[in-house]
Amino acid sequence: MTITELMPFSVLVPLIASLVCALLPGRFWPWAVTLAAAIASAIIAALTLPAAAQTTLSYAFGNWPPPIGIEYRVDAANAFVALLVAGMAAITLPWAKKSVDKEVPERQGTFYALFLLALAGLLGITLSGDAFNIFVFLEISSLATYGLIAYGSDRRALLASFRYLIMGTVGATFLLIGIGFLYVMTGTLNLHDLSERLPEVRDTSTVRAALAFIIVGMGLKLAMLPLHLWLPNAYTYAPSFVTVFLAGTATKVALYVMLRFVFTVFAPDWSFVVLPLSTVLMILGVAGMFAGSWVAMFQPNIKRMLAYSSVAQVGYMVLGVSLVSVVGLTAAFLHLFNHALMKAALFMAVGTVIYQVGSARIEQFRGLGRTMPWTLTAFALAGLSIIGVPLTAGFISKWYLIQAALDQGQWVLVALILITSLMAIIYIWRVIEAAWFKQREPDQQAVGEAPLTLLIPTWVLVALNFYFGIDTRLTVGGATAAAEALLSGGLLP
Amino acid sequence: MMTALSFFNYWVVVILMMIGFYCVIARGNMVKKIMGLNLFQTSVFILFISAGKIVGGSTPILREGVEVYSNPLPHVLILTAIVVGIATTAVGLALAVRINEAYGSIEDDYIAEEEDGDGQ
Amino acid sequence: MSMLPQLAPFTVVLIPFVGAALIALAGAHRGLREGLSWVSSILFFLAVMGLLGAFLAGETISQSVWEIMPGLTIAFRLEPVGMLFAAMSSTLWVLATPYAIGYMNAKGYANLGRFFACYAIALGAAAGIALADNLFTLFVFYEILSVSTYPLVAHTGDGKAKQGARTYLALLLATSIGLMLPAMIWVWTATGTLDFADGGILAGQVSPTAGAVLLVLFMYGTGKAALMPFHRWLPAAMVAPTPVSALLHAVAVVKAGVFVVLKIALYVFGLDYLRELVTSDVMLYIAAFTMLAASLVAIRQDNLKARLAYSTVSQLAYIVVGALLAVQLAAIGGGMHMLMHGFGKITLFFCAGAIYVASGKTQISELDGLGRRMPLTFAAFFIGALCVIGLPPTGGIWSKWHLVAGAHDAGHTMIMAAFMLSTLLNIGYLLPPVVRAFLKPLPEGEKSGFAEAPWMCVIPLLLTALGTLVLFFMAQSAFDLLGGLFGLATNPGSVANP
Amino acid sequence: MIVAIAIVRAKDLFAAAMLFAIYSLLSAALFAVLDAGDVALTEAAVGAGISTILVLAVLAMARRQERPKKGHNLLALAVVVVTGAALIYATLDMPEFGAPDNPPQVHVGPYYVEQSYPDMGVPNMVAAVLASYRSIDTLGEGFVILVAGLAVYALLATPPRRRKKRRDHGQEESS
Amino acid sequence: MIDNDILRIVARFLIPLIMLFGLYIQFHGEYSPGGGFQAGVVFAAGWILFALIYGLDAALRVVPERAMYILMVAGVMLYCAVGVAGVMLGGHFLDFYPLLPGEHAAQQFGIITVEFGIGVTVATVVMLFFTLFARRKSQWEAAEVEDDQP
Repeated sequence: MTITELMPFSVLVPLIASLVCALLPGRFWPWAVTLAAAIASAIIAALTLPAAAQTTLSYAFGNWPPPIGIEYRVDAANAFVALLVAGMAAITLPWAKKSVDKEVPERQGTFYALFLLALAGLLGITLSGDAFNIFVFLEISSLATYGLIAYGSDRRALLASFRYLIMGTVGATFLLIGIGFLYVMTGTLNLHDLSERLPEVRDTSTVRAALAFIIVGMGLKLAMLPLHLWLPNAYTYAPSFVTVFLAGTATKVALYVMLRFVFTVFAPDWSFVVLPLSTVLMILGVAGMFAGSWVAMFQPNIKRMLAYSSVAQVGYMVLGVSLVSVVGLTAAFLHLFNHALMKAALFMAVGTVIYQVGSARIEQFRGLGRTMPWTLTAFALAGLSIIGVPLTAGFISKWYLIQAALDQGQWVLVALILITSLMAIIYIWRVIEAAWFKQREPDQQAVGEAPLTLLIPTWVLVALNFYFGIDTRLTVGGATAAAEALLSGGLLP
Repeated sequence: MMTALSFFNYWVVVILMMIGFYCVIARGNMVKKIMGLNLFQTSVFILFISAGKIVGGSTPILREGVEVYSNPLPHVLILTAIVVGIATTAVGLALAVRINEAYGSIEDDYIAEEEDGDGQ
Repeated sequence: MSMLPQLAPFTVVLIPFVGAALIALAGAHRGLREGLSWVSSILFFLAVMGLLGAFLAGETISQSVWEIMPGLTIAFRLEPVGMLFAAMSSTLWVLATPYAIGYMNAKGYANLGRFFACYAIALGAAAGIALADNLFTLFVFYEILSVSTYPLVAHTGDGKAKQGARTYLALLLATSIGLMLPAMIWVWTATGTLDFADGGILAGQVSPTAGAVLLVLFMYGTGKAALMPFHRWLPAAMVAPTPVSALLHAVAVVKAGVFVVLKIALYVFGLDYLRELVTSDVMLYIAAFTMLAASLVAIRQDNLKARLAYSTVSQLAYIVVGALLAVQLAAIGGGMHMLMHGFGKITLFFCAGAIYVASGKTQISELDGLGRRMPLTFAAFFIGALCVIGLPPTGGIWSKWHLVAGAHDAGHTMIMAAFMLSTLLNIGYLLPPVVRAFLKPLPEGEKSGFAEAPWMCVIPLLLTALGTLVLFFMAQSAFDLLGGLFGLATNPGSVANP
Repeated sequence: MIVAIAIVRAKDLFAAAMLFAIYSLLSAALFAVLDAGDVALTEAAVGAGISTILVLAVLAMARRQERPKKGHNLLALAVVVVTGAALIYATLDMPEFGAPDNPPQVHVGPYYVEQSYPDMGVPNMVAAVLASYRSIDTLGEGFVILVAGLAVYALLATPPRRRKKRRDHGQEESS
Repeated sequence: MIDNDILRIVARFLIPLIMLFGLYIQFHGEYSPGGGFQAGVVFAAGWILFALIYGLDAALRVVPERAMYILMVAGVMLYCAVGVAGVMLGGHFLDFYPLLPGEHAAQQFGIITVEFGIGVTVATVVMLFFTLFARRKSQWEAAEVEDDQP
C-alpha cells in the first residue's frame, strides 16, 4: 500500500471505529477503541506529512477521476493540520479516561462515538479536495460537537450548545452559499479544478460575493472577533475533555479552510486585491487580540478565561494571515500548532483541578500550589508558553509573527502584539498568585494531588511545549512548507 | 425579458433567505429560530437547484425520447444538504426540549434574564 | 587553578539548575537541603574558577549547544566582562550561602525548599547571562532570572510582599518583552545575526536613526539596569528577605542588568558606532540624572534597606554611564565598578540583615549606639560604605577613578562633575548610619540583651568586607583582564565586521 | 414567500408549524418544477413530514405561544439587510437562469448525463452520482444522520430528573 | 385513538401500503426518483403512523428501541463495509468495480447495497427521533408528579 492509498484512512479509521464504539457497552472498551483509532490516525497522518511536503498527493474515491468523483488532495498545508488534529486526539485521550468517567458516567459508548465522529469530521475537512465534501464533513464534526458540548453537567451547557448550533449552522450555510455561487460560475466543486477555472470568471460580482460569504462563514466557526460569541460559553460548560480537544483543534481547522479558499482557490494576488481583506483581517485580528485578552483578565471562571484567551490567540493567527507573506503565514501556522499545544495543556491542567475540586472558579484555586504542586506547575509552565517566554513553543510563534510584522514595517503591530502578551501575563498570573500565594479558606475542602493518569498526559503536553520551543525543526519546517504550499498558487513573495 | 425573469427567480430566493435569516437572529423563541434556520437553508437549496435547471430540460432519469436533461449534480448535493438540515433540526429540537426542562422555557431572552440572576 | 577540571560552559551553567532541582526535591528536609545548597554553590564556584583559569591561560572557549531556529542558537563564549561577572557572582554565592541559611533559620521562614531552589536557579541564570554568546541566549537567561526571582521577592506571601513582587515582575517583564524583544528581533531582521562580535554587529547595517531608536529600546529594555524611570522595581523588591536583597538585588539581578548594557554597548553596537548615535548623549544624561536623583532620594530614606536600594540605583547608573561614554577607559571602569560595587553593596546588605536579625531594627534613626553592641558588623558596614563611595583602602576607588578618567577622555566635563557630586552625595547617605552607630549613645531604656548576629551571618559579611580591601590591591589584575581584550577590541582601526 | 413571512409573524407556534409544513410542500412543488424529482420527494417527506412531527412533539412540551418581543431588533435587521445586499450583488453577474450554456451545464455535469449509463447501467443519474461518483459524500450524509441520531439519543434517552436537581445546581454555582 | 374504528380500518390498509411503497422506492431507486434516503423516511413514516394509532408501546414492541440503535449503526456499517471491500479487492475506497465481474453488475450491486445501508440508517434514526421525542413528554410529566409528592 502506498502512502497515497493509506492517507485517506486517517479519516476512515476513526469514522469506522466510531461505529464500533457506538455499540460497545461499559466504560473501558469504548475508550480503548477510541484511543487505538486516534493513534492509528495520527500515525497515518505522521507518515503522510513528509510525503505530502515533497509532492501533492491525490486519492480519488471510488476511483472516479476528479472532478467527476471526489478526491482527497493533500499538500504540506493540510498534512500539517491533519497531523495536528490527529496528534492532539491521540495525546489527549489517555487523559480523557478519568475525567470522562467522572463527568460523563453513563453511555460512554455514545460519547466516544460522537468524539470519534467529531475527529473524523475535522480530519475529513482538512484532507478533502472537494468543496461540498468539506461542507458535509464540517456538518459531521459540528453536529458531533454540539452533542458533546451538551454532555456538560451544568444546564448552561445545553444553552451554550444550542447557541453554538444556531451560529454554527448559519456559518455552515454561509459556506454553502459561497460554494453554490462558485459552482454556478464554474460548474465544478473540486478545489483544484476551481482554482484553474476561476481566473476566467473571477471579475464578477458573484465570485466576489462567494469569497465574502466563505470568509464570514468560516469566521463564524473560527470565532474571529465579532463572530466569537458562541465560543466562551461552549468552552466553559462542555465536559473538560471536550474543551481540551476543541480548544486544540476545531478553530484551527476552520482557519485552515478559510486559508485554503483564500489562497489556493482564489489565489492571494486576487483575493487580497478585490476585497480590502488584508486591512479587514488585520483590524479584526488586532481587535480580537485585545478584546479577548482584556475580557480574559476579569473572568472569575478559569475555563472561561482560557476561552477568551483563545479568542485572542485566534486574533494572532488572523493577524499573521493578514500580512500576506510567507513569514506571516508561517507565523499563523506555527501559532496554530503551538497554540493547540499550550491551550490543550492549560485546559488539561484546569480539567485536572476540576476533577479534584469540582469547580474552575478562581477562588477554588487558592492554595492549590501546595496541595497539587504537579498540576499547578504544569499550568504555570503552559502559561509561560502562552505568554511567550523564550524556550517555549509560544515564543517561537510570536517571534515569527513579530518578524513578519517587522518585514512590512508595521511598527504599531509589533507594539500591539507585545502589549497583548503583557496582558497574557496578567491573566495567567492571577491563577499563579491564587495557587501559591493565597491560603485555602477554612471552609474549602482540602484536596490532594491528582491521579497519575491525569498528570502524566498533562505533563507530556507541557513537555511538548518546551520541546517545540527548543527543537523547532518539525514545527518551523512544517509551517514554512505549509505556507509555501498555500502561496505557491499566487504571485506573492 | 429572459433576463428579468432570471433575476426574478434569484431574487425570490434572496428574499426567502433574508426572511429566514432574520427569523434566526431576531426571534427569541428557539423553535422559531430552528424554523428560521430551515427557511434559510431551503432557500439555499432552491438556489442550487436553479443552477442545475436547463429550460426545456427534464428530470435526469434516462428515458426514450428525451434529449435534454437537467444537471443531476445539484440535485445530489441538495439531497445531502436536506439530510444535513433535518439532522441539525433534530439535534436543535432535542436541545430545546432539554432546555425547556432545565429552564422551564424556550425563550432566549427569558433564559438570558435568568442566567443573570444566577450571578455568573 | 589549572588543576581544576575544565568543563564546558553549558555544563557550568547547568550546575545550579541541577542543584535547584535536587534542593526542591529535598524540600522540607533541612539537613539535606542545606547540604545541597553548599555543594552546588561550591561546585559552581570551582567550575567557574576552572573556566577562569583556562581563560586566563589564553584559551578561547566557546560552545554552541543547540540551534532553535535557523540562525538562532543557544551558544556560550567566554569573554572578559562575562568572565568577571561570572567569577564575582559565583564567589559571592559561596559567601552568601551560609548567610542565607543563618538568616532564614534565625527568622524562622517557611517554604525554604522553594526558596533555596529559586536562589540557585537565579544564580544559574546569572551565569547563563554572563557566558552567553548571543543576544538570544542572553535574553533567555535574562527572562529565567526575572521569573525565578519572583517567588523570592514574594516569599513571605503577605499583601505587601505580593504588591512589591507584582511591581517587580511587571516592570521587569514589561520592559524586556515590550522593548528588548522587539529591539532584538529588529537587530535580527536588519543584520541576520544576533551573535556578539567584537566591535559590534550594527555598524554599517543600520542607519544611525534606526540605531538611535534601537539604543533607547535596549537601554530601557534592560529594566534590570534600573535606569529612571524604570527603577521602581528595585525599591519594591526590598520586601524580600535580606539574603535575596543582598545577593540578587545587589549582585546577580542588577549586575545582570548593567552587564547586559555593557555587553550590548560593546558587542552589539560597538563603541565607535555608539558614539555616532544621537541618542547616546541623551541616554548618557538620563543615566547621569538617574545617578544624582537616586542619590538624593537615598538621602531622604530612613529605612536602611530602602536607602541601600536607591544607592544601588545610583551606582548602576555609574556603570551605564561608563558604557555610554563609549570610550575604552570608561568601559573598563564600568566593568570594574560592577565588581567593586558588587562586593561593597553585598557587604552593606549583609550588615543590614545582620542588624535586623540581631536587634530587629530596620530604620536608620534607630541605630544610635549599636556600634558598641555589634562592632564587627558596623566595621564591615563602614568598609563596605567606603568601597561604594570610592575611597581607599577599598577597591571602589579604582573603578571610579577609571570612570572619571574615561569621562575626561570623552570630553564630557559635565559627566565628570556629576561623578564628583554623586560621590559627595554617597558620603552623605552612607556614612550617617556608621556615625550614629559608633558615636551616638544608646537611647535610654533600650534593652541590652543582644549582641552580634549569629556567626553564620557575621562571617560572610566580614569576608566580603575583606574582599573589598583585597580588591584595592588586586585591581590591576581586574584591569588587565578587562583591558587586555578591550584593548584589542577597541583599538582604533581594528573595528571590522566579520 | 408569503407563507414564509407568515411563519415569522405567527405568534402561535402551532400555527407556525403548520404553515411551515405548507411552505415545505410548496418548495417541494417548486423543486419538481425545476426538474428535481428526487429532491422534491425528499423535501416533501422531510420538511412536511418529519420536521413538522418533531416540532409538534416539542411544542407539546413547551409553551405554544411565543412571548412577544419588545421592539424590533434593529441590529438583526441590519445584518440581514447587509447579507441580502451581498446576495443581490452576487446575483448581478450570475449567468442567465436556465440557459443551457451555463458553466454547470458545460463542465462536469454533462459527463454525468452522458456517461452514467455506459459506466454503470443505471438510468437514474441522481442515484448514479449519489451512490457512486460522489459516494463519499453520501457516506458522509449517512454519518451526519447517524451523528444526529447519536446526539439526540444522548440528549433524550436518559429519563429526565426535574427541578430538584436544578436547585442543587443553582446552589453549587452560586457558592 | 385505538378505539376509533374508522381509523383502525384505514390504517390497517394504509400502513402495509406505505411500507410497500417504501420498499419500492428503495429498490427501484435506480430507475425512478427515490433511493435509500427517501425510502427510509417513508418506511419510518409508516411506522410512525402505526405508533400514532396503536400507541407508542405497541409500536416499540414491533421495533424495540435497542434494535433501532443497533440498526442505525449497522446501516452505515454496511456502507463502510462495501467501501472497505473495494479496498480489499484492490481498488480504492468505495470503488465498486472490483466487487463483481461485470462492470454494470458491480456498479448496480454497489449502489443497491449502499442505498440499502442508507435506507436502514435513515429509517431507524427517524424512528428513534420519534420515539425519543414522543416518550419524553410522558416521562417528563411523570418526573414532575414524582417531584411534587415529597
